[in-house]
Amino acid sequence: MSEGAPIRTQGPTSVRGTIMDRSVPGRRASSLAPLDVPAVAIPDEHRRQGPPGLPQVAEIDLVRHYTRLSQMNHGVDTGPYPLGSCTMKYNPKAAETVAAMAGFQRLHPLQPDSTVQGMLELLWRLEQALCEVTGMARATLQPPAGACGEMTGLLIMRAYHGAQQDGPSTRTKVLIPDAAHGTNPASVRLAGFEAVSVPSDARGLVDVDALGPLVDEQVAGLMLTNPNTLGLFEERIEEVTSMLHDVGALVYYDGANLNAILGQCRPGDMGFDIVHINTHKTFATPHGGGGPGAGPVGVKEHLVDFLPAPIVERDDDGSFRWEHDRPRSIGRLHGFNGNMGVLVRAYAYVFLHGADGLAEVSELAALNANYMASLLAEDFPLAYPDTPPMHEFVSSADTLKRDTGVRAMDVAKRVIDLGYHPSTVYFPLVVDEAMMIEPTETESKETLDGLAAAFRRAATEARAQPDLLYQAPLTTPVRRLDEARAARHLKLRWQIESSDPSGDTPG
Amino acid sequence: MSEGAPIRTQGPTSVRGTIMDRSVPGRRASSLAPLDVPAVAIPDEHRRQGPPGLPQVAEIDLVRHYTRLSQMNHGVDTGPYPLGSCTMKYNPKAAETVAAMAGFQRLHPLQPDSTVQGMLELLWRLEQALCEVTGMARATLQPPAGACGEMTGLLIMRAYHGAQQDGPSTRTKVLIPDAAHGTNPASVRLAGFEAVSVPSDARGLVDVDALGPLVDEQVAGLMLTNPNTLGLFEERIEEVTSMLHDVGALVYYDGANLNAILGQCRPGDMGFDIVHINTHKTFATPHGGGGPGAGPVGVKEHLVDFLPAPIVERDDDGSFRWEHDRPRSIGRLHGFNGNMGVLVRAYAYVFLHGADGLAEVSELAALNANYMASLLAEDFPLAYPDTPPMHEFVSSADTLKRDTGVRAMDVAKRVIDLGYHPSTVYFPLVVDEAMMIEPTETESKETLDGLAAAFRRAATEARAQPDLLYQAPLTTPVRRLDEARAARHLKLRWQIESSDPSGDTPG
Amino acid sequence: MRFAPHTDDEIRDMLAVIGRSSVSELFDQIPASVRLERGLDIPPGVSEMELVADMRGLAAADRHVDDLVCFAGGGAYDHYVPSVVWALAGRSEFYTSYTPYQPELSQGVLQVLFEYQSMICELTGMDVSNASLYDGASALVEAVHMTLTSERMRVLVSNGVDPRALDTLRTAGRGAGYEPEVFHGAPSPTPDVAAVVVQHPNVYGILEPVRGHFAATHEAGAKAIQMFDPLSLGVLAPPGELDADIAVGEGQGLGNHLNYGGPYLGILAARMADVRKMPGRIVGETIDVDGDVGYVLTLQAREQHIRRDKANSNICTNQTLMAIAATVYLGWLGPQGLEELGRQCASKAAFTASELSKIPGVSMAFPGTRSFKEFAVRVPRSAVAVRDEMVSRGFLAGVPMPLAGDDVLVVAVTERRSRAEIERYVSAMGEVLAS
Amino acid sequence: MRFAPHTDDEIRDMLAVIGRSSVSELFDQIPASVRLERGLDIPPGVSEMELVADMRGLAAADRHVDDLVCFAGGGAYDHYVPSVVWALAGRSEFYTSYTPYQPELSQGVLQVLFEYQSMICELTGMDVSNASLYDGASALVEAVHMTLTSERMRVLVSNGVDPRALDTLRTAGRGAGYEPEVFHGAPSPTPDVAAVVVQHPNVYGILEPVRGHFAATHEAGAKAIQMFDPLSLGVLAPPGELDADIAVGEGQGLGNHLNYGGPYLGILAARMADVRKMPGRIVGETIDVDGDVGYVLTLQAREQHIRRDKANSNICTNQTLMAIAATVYLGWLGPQGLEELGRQCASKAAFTASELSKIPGVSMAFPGTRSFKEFAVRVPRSAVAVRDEMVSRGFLAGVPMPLAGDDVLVVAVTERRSRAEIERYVSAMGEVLAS
Ligand SMILES: Cc1ncc(COP(=O)(O)O)c(C=O)c1O
Ligand SMILES: Cc1ncc(COP(=O)(O)O)c(C=O)c1O
Repeated sequence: MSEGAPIRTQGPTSVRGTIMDRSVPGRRASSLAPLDVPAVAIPDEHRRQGPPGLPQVAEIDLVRHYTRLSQMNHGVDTGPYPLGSCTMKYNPKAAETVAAMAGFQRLHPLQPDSTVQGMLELLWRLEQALCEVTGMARATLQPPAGACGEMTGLLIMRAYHGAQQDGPSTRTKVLIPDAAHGTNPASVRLAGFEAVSVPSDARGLVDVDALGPLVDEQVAGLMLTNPNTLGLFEERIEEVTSMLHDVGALVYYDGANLNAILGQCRPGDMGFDIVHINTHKTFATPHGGGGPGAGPVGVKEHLVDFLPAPIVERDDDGSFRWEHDRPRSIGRLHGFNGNMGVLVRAYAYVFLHGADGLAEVSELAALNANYMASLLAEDFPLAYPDTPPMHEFVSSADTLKRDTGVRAMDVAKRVIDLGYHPSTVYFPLVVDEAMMIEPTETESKETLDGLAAAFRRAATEARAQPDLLYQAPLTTPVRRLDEARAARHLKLRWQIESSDPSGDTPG
Repeated sequence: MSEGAPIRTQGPTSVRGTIMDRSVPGRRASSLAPLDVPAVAIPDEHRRQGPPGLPQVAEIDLVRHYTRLSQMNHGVDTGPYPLGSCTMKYNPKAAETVAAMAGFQRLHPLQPDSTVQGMLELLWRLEQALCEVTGMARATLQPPAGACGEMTGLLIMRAYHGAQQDGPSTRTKVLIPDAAHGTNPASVRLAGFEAVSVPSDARGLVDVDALGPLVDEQVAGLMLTNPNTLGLFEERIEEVTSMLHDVGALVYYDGANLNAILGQCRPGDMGFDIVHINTHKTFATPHGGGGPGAGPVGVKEHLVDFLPAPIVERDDDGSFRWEHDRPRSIGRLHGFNGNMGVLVRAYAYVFLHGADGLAEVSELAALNANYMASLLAEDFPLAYPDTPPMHEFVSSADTLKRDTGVRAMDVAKRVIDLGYHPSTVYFPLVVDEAMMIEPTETESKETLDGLAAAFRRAATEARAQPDLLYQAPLTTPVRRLDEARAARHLKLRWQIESSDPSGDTPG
Repeated sequence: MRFAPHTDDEIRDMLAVIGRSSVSELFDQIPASVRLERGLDIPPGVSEMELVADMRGLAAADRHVDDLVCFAGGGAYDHYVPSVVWALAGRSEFYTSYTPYQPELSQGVLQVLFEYQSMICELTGMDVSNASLYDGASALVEAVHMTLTSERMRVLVSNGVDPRALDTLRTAGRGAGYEPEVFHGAPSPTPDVAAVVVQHPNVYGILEPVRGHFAATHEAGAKAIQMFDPLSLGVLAPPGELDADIAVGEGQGLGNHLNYGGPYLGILAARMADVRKMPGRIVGETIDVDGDVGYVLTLQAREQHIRRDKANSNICTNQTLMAIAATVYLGWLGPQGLEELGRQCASKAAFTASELSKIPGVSMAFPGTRSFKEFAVRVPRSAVAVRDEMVSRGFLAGVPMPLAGDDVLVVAVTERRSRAEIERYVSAMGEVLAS
Repeated sequence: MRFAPHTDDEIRDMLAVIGRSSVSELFDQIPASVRLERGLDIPPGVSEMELVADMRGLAAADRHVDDLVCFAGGGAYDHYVPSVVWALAGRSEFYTSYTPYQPELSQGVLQVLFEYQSMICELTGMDVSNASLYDGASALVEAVHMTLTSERMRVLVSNGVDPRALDTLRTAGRGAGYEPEVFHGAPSPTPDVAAVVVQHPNVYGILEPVRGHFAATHEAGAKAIQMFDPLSLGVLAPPGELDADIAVGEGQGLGNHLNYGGPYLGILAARMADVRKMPGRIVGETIDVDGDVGYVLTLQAREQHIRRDKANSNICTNQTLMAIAATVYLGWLGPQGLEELGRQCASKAAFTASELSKIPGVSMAFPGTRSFKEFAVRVPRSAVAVRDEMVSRGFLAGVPMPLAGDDVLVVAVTERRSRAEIERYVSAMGEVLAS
């Protein structure tokens, strides 16, 4: 397997200083066409006094600075990225090609529908496919990410219950498993509900007996991801969903793990009423270092009226249009109609794979996760060994910590020196020294072998030379960073005085 | 300035092994549309027996392997590239944008002229501009690089002289300065002439007195670059060109240094009859790690008939077409009509800069070269101090070598460890321990300061700690390579047995 | 088409290691009752070549802004995107990376975001910026949520605020428990008002008397929120100078393509005092164990993954890649470029307005007001009909603004519009309105 | 638009350092008599935005192969270029680099070229490949030059060789002192013949009896040169098996765009015995001082920069970037893909031929011959006229081949052509020929 120092690239050394530190008064990259109309003056009371302190650099300065910075960043294109819950799989280059077509990339959001029939048909086809994958009736493509999808779903819950008892809903609670992702409780609160936590049982699944007493007429709904945040399939899901339906509550499917069940089973068939999809997870749209994403939300027939406006409709003549007139809709959640550039890539992914391809995605994702889990079992036992993992799994460095004092974070940093991006650590919060690993289906056997060997070697070293782990990483552009200091002495922007002399580094 | 180890990038370590070493039987990246017509069999006597040993890899394997390799390569985008004679200046990104337009990139070379009017107009305009810059009457855009341009020019000489004395030319010699680039003598020989070397004088210029006796009726022509290969302007150029014209010979301008005089003076006005242009030098078309280039050749009126066929002509109705019927033409030098994708970028460069911009290019190229020469004068004196350099200059590490034993190559390798790509070394051959530096106009003052500091530091270290130079480079993916061994034990291709186990390196 | 590298042999070997006899066994945990017994009703997979042909067909059915000359604005603008922006933001190490949870492996993205925050502060005259939000509308929502307290739950919104941003705020209000109140003219905030929202330049392109509005706002102890256009700040006084407490804007124009409405860039900048109320990721500078400068995500205690149901925002994935593009773009533009671009937009818009008003029946919708790059005209017909007819003449004529009347068309003019295009546009409008 | 970073202050400071008072002084060396006293007669510089608008206009005046369905071949083919090829070959560290003179800083390009050479050897069944030449035609010239000796200066070229390649060879011959002689049918080399050149599949798409030709060639002690189509080698016996001494080909189809004829890729592969006669760059594997594997340019003693007027080629700049693209493409294709692609081309060409011959008046130009992806038909009119008329129906119908008669059209069919396109093409041809 691969070891030692990450590759060394060429030319001037590690970027020191920011682009502002490279600024030279009077230097400039931009040039505009000469003004060919009479110049007008800005009224005094509105005119800006001093120019902003933007960097003054040439195009070549920009190119070298940001090319270098890019080389200082890990991406799926440079190596495996086994962050549990994040689903960092290969982003097909074909999706970039189609997204760059002027007919998609260069459309103004307020063009007449007649001038964007191709785009609207694409959105229509994509919506159909997403509904088929999730077992929903209709979907909105408007939410720009999963968290916004959650908000959309919860407001639909609210509107639905309001409509049931026409008047503001008296249902004040939304149930979420203790292991749930942070966006779930945050969304619940922002949607005006109280988040009630549902305990997990010893097997890492929703404790159905404990759930019972929590389910009553005050409950608006339950949010769940299945496989759950621990990567385990909730086998009693039908029981759970019907418990909630029995009291008139709705069940929300957090789609962050939808990639695990593509073509195997569907949230709709499990009794879920609302589903969000993270296209940057399930359908490999590039996450861009933090975003963009897209969080389409699908609902069952009884909730379709509440979906955000507008929604794409197809007329009998086969033409497409945005339908804005949706009296029962919860309204809009985006300034325009969603992250179209991301949806175009999701379309590419869905139709490149097709029905069989999508089913194979979930199969090989599960195979890779279980294979990886077996390779690591000895050194990093599963947190919930009694339930077989699906597409990802949570191991724990707890025993290692007890034996050696070395923590999951130390292991992660050492894995970096061994040439790999580590797993998610300390999430989910319910597991001590959690190491959450999601290989995804696009990693090969030999990649997983190399990755596992790195983790195992770190475990061995933890016993023999723990210092190797405490000192790690040694091979990166910077070593372990002082996060406490960052929060104590807030430095959130560049300012002249901060200008670091070595920032004048050329090229 | 910047020092120490080049930046470390992320993820699995330095690529070990080739793409073939990553091959896994049965793995595959490509997929084609299903065959939708009856399959036909290949006749037995023509059928291939065994499949070729191409790598069997997935798309993600390709992406990681070649992304990593790219990071192991220096380019103008990662730092200054001061190779004398190579003119590695910034390649405008705008040129990449326009070259990717389907209307240029996706044209078949044998389309009817009526379907490529835009492309032909572009070529026409570019030819006009190149003729204006060089002072020539017409130009061919067919030669794919400078060396081919030289061949084109020499065959035009041959055809011209043949036409003069209608019959094969009795002129057998072509004169070239001793410092000339290797392609000059090689082209002369391949064009069927004998290369006769012209000595330089103490100031690094053509020794006009020595030239005299060499010029006679057997001389077909003289090849010269001005500024010459030493970066010095041949001030007696008019004398030189008329000496040759007096005996009926022609004068060829090697355009590799045309960037030095853009808008200042023109080969045509100096008396040159034929000019080639290296678009990848003068007009910053990307050199792609060795190519492609383009080597348009311009000629004076009396040689236009001999230009290669076809050539773009404009009809009275303003439409453009390829003229193939050129009875006196030397013929064709390219399978189609030239490196169009490169010419499109050259067009972008020329018209982005415009007349003033091009003149500024030569001014600032000269400023940068002279500034750099001043900074280095003490440690690396100019080989020809009596003549002021233009856009590039030749220094010598000869004194340093005599004092310390350290050679130009050792300095170059140490400069690498100090974070920079070094200059050309050991060219031109006429200068001992030559270090030929061409900063180009797109490098900033602070970049040149950093670069000069690296060279000067290396000189200082040569005296104090020569081992630092002998051991260098230490910071690169590989260290000094055994070139003798490469030539002795030829290994020019991968073969199974060579498969390096660590080649299974993932990611 | 598949992207998984697995061969049959490898699958067999891997199954052996985990002690399973088939891949389907891995799904035994799924009750038969919910298993999908049929294949998905989606066409079979295709090769890249087929996909590209299919999508080229769809794209060809659209008319983009290199084809229709664009005078449409309304929050999304046809500014020129220089090649250098996506040559760099499009580097795969950037776009194939995730949120920088391991800072040592993510200094590239982290430093660019630090530079982004710095440039946004310089641009807006505010103290702090986060690392991006979804878009301008969601930035408005997040800004309002920063200001809500149990005593102050009312939100006053100028009628000059973009209607879609207002709708987005209304939607959020249904969850968070407030109903935005629209005011005309000047705001009259009371002690129960949390925030006053003013868009400047406003949705009709008009320059608002922001200082006055914000003075009143502060007297009432409420927070002043300004929605701004980043490309106006080379020539217009920035929110910081206008005394805004929170500045939010749509950053699409900063090097991002129109993308039919997204992905865009939500900008949010505030005062240092409110930094702990800010939503989303924030990057901070720090040092490593060797004392070298580096960058990390900081103040994470604000965020959902730590604070969970106490967090005052649920944002996780943001628009980092668009922020990277904006950073390169602002570096390309520089202070002189920003000012020149602002002057050009203002001048070209003014020229277009005066030419348009020469057309019989066309008048300025808000005479006597000053504007930046956008303005509203009244046309002697339905604005929607006029816009639709202009398409056949090759123009996106503008954005109808029914709120102000069916005859109101809002016209935007960026630096991309040449005088020749403007003149062709005006004469086409003349013909359409004459007919 | 300028790309130089210099500010006026910097220029002043730099002039001070070199002791000059103005930049123009730097040109004092140029005699006044040759100084250009006026500005160049070229328009003033423009911004990127203006340039792109200008060139978009030019590009719009062209009809490209995503618009006209392409059945044209003749040495350049409309094969599909997968996205991954230029996503990688287009990485700026590759395309902005120069010839790898400093190997430690250029291992990326050097290793890719080593992989390229390896794949070309595998593909062709030859021992060694160089690192690229200009294009197929120049590769032919260089191959011929490898074979010339004082005793053997005659070059026999099959009449099935591409006419433009032959013209290129003729041009080179005028310099190097030979006149290529075209033979029909089988070659009859004599002891003064240096090389026999056969193209297979030939310019009419016909599969040639290469083995026989080369046997005769070797009997006469001459060298056998085959021009091949790299994308035929998944299904056709490679030059190595056919006993070629030198194999040359046009590599455009290997992941390179049509580019209106260039930049393309000249492939040249040979036997180990001739390696020192090979032109151009060759990359070799070696080790560094630590014993680690690395790559360098090797056997440079062959090349112009060392051998000068003794070199048997003058090539310096080559087509490295196209070789990088070809390497990624061949890795994408793989052995199975190469074979599948070959079968598809052969099958689609055969289908097209049989459908075309159903059109009254259309016949195969060379009945009884076998072909690969290209074939020649006789049409009942001028082939040029037919081709031109087909444009208005949306097709590049093929390449007229006047050498074989004004009524001969050579039709190429790649894997990109769907049955539907072929059927539309055939019926359009039917209409054109009926009218
Ligand atoms: C389980 C789960 N739910 C919700 C989210 C939030 O989705 P997004 O980041 O797209 O807002 C995530 C993202 O990591 C997640 O893992
Ligand atoms: C002076 C000179 N002449 C000719 C050439 C050959 O040009 P090309 O590499 O484009 O064939 C070069 C290239 O380095 C050169 O420097």
